[in-house]
Amino acid sequence: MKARVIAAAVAVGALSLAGCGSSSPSGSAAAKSCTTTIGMEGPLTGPVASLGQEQLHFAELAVANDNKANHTKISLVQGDTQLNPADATTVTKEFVSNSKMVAVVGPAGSQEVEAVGPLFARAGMAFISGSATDPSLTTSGKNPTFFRTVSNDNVQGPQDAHYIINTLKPKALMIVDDEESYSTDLVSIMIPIFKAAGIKVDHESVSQSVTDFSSLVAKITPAETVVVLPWQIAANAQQFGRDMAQEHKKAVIFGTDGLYSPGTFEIAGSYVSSFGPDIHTIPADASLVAQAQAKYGSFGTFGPPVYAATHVVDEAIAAVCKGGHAPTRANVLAAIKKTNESTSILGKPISFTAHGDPKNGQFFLFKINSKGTYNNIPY
Amino acid sequence: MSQLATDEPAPVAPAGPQVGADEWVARQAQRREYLPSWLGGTERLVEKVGWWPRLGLAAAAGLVLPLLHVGQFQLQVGIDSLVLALLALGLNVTVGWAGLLDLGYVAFFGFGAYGFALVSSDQLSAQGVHWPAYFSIPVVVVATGLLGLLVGLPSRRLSGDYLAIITLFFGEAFYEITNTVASSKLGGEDGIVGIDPIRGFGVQLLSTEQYYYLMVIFVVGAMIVLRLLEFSRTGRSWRAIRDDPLAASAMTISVDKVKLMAFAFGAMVAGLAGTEFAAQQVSIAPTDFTTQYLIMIYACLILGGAGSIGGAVAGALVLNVVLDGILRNPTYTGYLFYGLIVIALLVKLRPWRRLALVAGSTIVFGYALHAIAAAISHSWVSGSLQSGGWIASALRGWVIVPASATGPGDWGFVLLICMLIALAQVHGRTRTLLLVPTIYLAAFTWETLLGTPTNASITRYIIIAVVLIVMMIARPQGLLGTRRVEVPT
Amino acid sequence: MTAPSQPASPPQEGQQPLLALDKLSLGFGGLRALADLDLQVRDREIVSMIGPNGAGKSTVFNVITGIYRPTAGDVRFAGGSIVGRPPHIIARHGIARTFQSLRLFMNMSVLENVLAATYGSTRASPVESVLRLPRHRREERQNRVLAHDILAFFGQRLAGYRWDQPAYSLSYANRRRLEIARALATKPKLLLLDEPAAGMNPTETHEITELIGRLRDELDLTILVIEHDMHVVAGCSDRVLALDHGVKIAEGGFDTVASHPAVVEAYLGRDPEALAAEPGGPGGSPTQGGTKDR
Amino acid sequence: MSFFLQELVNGVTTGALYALIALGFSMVYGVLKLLNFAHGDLYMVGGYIGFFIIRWFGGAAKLFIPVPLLVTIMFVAAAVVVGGLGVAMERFAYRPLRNAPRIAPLITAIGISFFLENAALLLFGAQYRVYNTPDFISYSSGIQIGSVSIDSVQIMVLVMGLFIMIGLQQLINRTKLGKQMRAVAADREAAEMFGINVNFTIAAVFFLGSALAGVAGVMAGLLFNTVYNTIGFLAGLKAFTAAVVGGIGSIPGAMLGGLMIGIAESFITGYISSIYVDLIVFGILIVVMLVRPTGLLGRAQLQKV
Repeated sequence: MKARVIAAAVAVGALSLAGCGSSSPSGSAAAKSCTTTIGMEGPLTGPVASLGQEQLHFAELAVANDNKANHTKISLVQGDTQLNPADATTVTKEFVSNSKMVAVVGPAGSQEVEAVGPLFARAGMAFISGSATDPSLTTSGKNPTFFRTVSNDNVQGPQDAHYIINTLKPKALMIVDDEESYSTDLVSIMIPIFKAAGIKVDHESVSQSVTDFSSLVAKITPAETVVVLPWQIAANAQQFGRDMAQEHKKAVIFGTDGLYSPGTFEIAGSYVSSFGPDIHTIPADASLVAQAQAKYGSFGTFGPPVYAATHVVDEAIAAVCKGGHAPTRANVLAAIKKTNESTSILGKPISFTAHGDPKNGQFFLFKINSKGTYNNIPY
Repeated sequence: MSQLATDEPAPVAPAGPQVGADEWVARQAQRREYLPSWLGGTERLVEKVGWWPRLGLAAAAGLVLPLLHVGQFQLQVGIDSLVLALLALGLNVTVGWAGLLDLGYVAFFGFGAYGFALVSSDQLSAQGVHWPAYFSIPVVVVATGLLGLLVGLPSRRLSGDYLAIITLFFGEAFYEITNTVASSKLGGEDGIVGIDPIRGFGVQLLSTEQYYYLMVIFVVGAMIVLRLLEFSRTGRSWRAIRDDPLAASAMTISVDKVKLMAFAFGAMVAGLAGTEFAAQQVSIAPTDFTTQYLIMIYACLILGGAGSIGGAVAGALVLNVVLDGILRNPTYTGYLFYGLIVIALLVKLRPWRRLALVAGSTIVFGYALHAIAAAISHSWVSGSLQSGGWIASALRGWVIVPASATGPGDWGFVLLICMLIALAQVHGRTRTLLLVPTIYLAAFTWETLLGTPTNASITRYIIIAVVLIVMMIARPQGLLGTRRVEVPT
Repeated sequence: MTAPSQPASPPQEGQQPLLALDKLSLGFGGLRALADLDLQVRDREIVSMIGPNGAGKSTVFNVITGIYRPTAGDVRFAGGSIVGRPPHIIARHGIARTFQSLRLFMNMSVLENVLAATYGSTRASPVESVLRLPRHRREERQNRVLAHDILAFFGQRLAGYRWDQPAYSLSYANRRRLEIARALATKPKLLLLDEPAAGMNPTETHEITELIGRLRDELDLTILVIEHDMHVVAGCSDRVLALDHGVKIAEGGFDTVASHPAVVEAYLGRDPEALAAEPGGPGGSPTQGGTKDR
Repeated sequence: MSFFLQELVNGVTTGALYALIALGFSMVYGVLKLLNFAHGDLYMVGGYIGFFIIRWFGGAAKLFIPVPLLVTIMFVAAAVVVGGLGVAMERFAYRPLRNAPRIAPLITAIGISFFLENAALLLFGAQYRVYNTPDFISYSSGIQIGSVSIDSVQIMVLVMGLFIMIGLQQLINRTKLGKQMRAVAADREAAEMFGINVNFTIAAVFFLGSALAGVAGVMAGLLFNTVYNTIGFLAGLKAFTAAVVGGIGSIPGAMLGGLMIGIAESFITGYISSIYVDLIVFGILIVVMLVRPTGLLGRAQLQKV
């Protein structure tokens, strides 16, 4: 009995000692090369984990490629936010208290950025999101260290609405949000524009977890020739389209960002507007596409903006190191502000406005043909 | 009856040992169940100290903690744990004492948070409503209590599982209302942002330390209040209706009223936790108050021991510190994983000979298997270990890690589950024999699948789930609870 | 073995009964549980109810204590009707009971079981309790005195060193005793005992018989007992009531009822030969019990 | 009118699915008085099994076996594997708790649900897995009455659902196993004394109930195409509602409840707004529970005192 107590105590002691030993930083290495840590926040689990995993993969890819190119030793620490402000807050507090960490990529959702912005501001730490598109994030002034590589909803909402009004010319339409703020925000921007144009709008709402749309589809009237789906889950839109086919409804689907998913959402004749380009179609990205596909399989438009964001951070760190300075949070933040890339994975130059928005905000519109292929068309 | 009350209590000397069934039963029951071996020893030691001194020690430890150069993040984990502890304390009133299975409890927490946020932000009007905390907190807490009364009303007609169902749907309804139905007023999925800190009398609480201290005060205060209540007329009536509502009503207890009080009381504690949560978090959203979090609160209460004040708090602290403080760090997670295996073996496996046998065979088994795999194909063993530190060096050459680990890892996981189920079904020599490959498989699965950084957050949840299941089977009374009997009705 | 003392106040005509059941009927769906049952119990009287299983004895208790609501008829207690009152109010009026299938608060200590039953006679609100205001302190003090006295009533059986143990740690017989103690803590005038001797050995059965007598003599209680053990029935009752299928088939002194043909038939069917073969049966006990000369 | 009919068809199909899940839920409750929160997740596992079988046989577009055979394999495999999972669950987690306080198995069930959801995430990933049913079962193979269309998958679901429910009813009322189940549900100890193998009976109930959930998972996959790791939660909740509204523990009640919930959802979406669906469904539940706590077809149990 007693012997067992002692043995167990020794085991516990050994374990805890070992734990302490390994956690102490190995200080000397930092001086020799550009060694530092950046964080990545995203919904790695939970309902939109596929989105977060894609973002994580591209962040990992960017770090690996940039480390090779710049001879830096940047390591990536991941934090799971589940697209939930509370989790994002916890993760951010952990990151901020990690003295080795100099900048963060993410978080994914606008509501999360809103929750963690003040924390990053207090720590003087830059964070770049590749998917938060709420306009107020950059205009409110509450998030001075926030940047994003995607354009905001104030660009997308009106652009899409006007395209629908002018090109598709519906008399009435159905617009369905998915109860997430990304979606409801866009809907609230678009509805007044439709109403001003004299279009009758049937506003509906289904949770992301719903996969049966037959009842909703039955509601589409012949006058409603357009269905707007600002959703994040492409598989749901695909099912929506199939339910339409099954019930012989002829309306055209107009989706946004999340629906960009060749291979998943392929209802012929549908439109998808996206904050990110399809990098499969950008010749300069061919090797990157091959690399990503080999390593992680197929992907959509959520990964590349995060790659771009991570690349911005990597380059900033490399620039600081090259200038002979230590990559501190302040130095990295300053370097990010000065970002001026002539080209990027997104097929366009990247530089930031004083508020942290990308200059020359741009969205991309795609039309799906009968083979399920996405074709970029002008607005 | 009158002559009874006038007499002084008759001094009753403890009777000497008597032989008979009564005595035997009494003695058996006196042997409380302790944790196995040395853990039980610690338990007995702690038990020697009285309840109030123990509370004093714990409170002092809580107050001293920030002075020990802990980081902001550690303090934040502390605050989160204390919020959970407060919630578990409230749940303990409704579930642990009164036995009313309230699965909508998290909505009271949400109601408190939303209530506080509405009167402490710009949500309601352009210039906002900004009540001072000494006014808003009591109002919100009382309002939450009233909501508790309202939700408790069905408990007068429904009990047990039916009550559980209806409260579960109340919780879902709360989420629906905040997220969708009343989204224009309550901010929908974005929730409410820009919530005032706790302020009043010219003081504002801003720093993490201040909130930490506030939470320590609230939790200790709640513990004191609940302890005083537990052994009062009200507390006894709660526990009486848990054990037998019918008998309670025959013993002059107004069961309906007592149930409603339990609901209201639990709700008030949750409401209080909600106000602190909102003030400290600055922004709240419907996703803060989901069934997932409810499961977490239940897990805390169950782990600590339903019905025990100290248990509720200890459960919350242990679980949340493990989850947020340890399991967010992959290296620590590895230590915890292998540490638990070692401790479980040390505690459960006896005699020593058998332990040595299992340990020895496991080591030999691993090296043999590794050698065979390496001989067949180098790519079978050329993957990199996930664990760092000394564990990695200990495991190298022992555990197989294929170059592409995902597929084998998945199958390893499935096989591991099957092995564990099988292990629970067999006994004696077969079990000992089966233990060796199971341990090896556990290490294999960890190094190829569970321990990988990509899966870190999923692994956290799997660990919560396993803790809940194993705890229920092995020690349903929780860490600090006492085993309860339930008479089937 | 000592017989209980003679009834202190023999039943008198014209004295108002403490409990009166008036044409009490109860049906569950098509099932008739009680039919036109009349019963009067006077102050300080011990009345036993006997009858085969399913005769409706416990149902009478459940109707009196408000758990079931009668479909017809009236229950008057101390002059007023108590039909339709909830159980806890009836209990506060002074009717306490025990249960056939022991219903203790199993996870509470022995002492707390007794204290819990003082709920109706105390008033301290939760706020008063938390702040330990005078009313709470006074009530707790009084309750403790009361509980000590009640438990002391059971002598060594529920003695001090067990008071802090959970009720489930008690033996079966002691659980029955504790249930009676708990019922006493509601300060009743009328005590309903549902098979108090079930599961007890002969010695314990004898103790219970004695106890029932003491409860009446020392605490001035009126007692209604359901019991199958004829030793107990014979040993303590002033009057015996026999039920079958919810109908009263006999009432009167023990010997009268026990030898009443309807009672014998109810217990044993139409075969009087089997009577002797049933040692615990109604026919056998007066002689076998043998302790009492009537 | 045709709109009404279309919504009715949609509602009945969804309702049949809910009813299948609710059946297993209700059966388990009947014998163990256990709210098996993990039941919805068994449905999810069934959905994944169907998906992987399609994939193993070449994928939706390039199947190399005939469709009827494929569908049969999917249903049988889902029933067997998920049924086995249910039995393992009972054996490992619930049986040790049979005499524990009521809260213990409930918490265990929540734990198992949590485990299954996350294990699925770990093994199958977070992405939505898509059946692509239209690639091998054409929509045009269904029935078209005026403007109301019923596709062949819907027909299959309805017919199978009907047969399963009738079969189950027969099994419970006519066979020896059914009698044993009813005996165990009524009084486990008494059943044991009469020589009924209680453990076997309970395991059988778990197998049947779980197998039904697995079958429902495949049906959902064929109908709605999408499978991911958390579909079980909402479906479980709806089935739960269905079982309770119909009368928990009652087999016809579960069917009635399932159909009611399905049709209600469909009509609320069609005639009111999709925004209020969940709230109204929960509202129905709360009203039913308050007015008739035992559900529509449940029988009140007399409390023994």
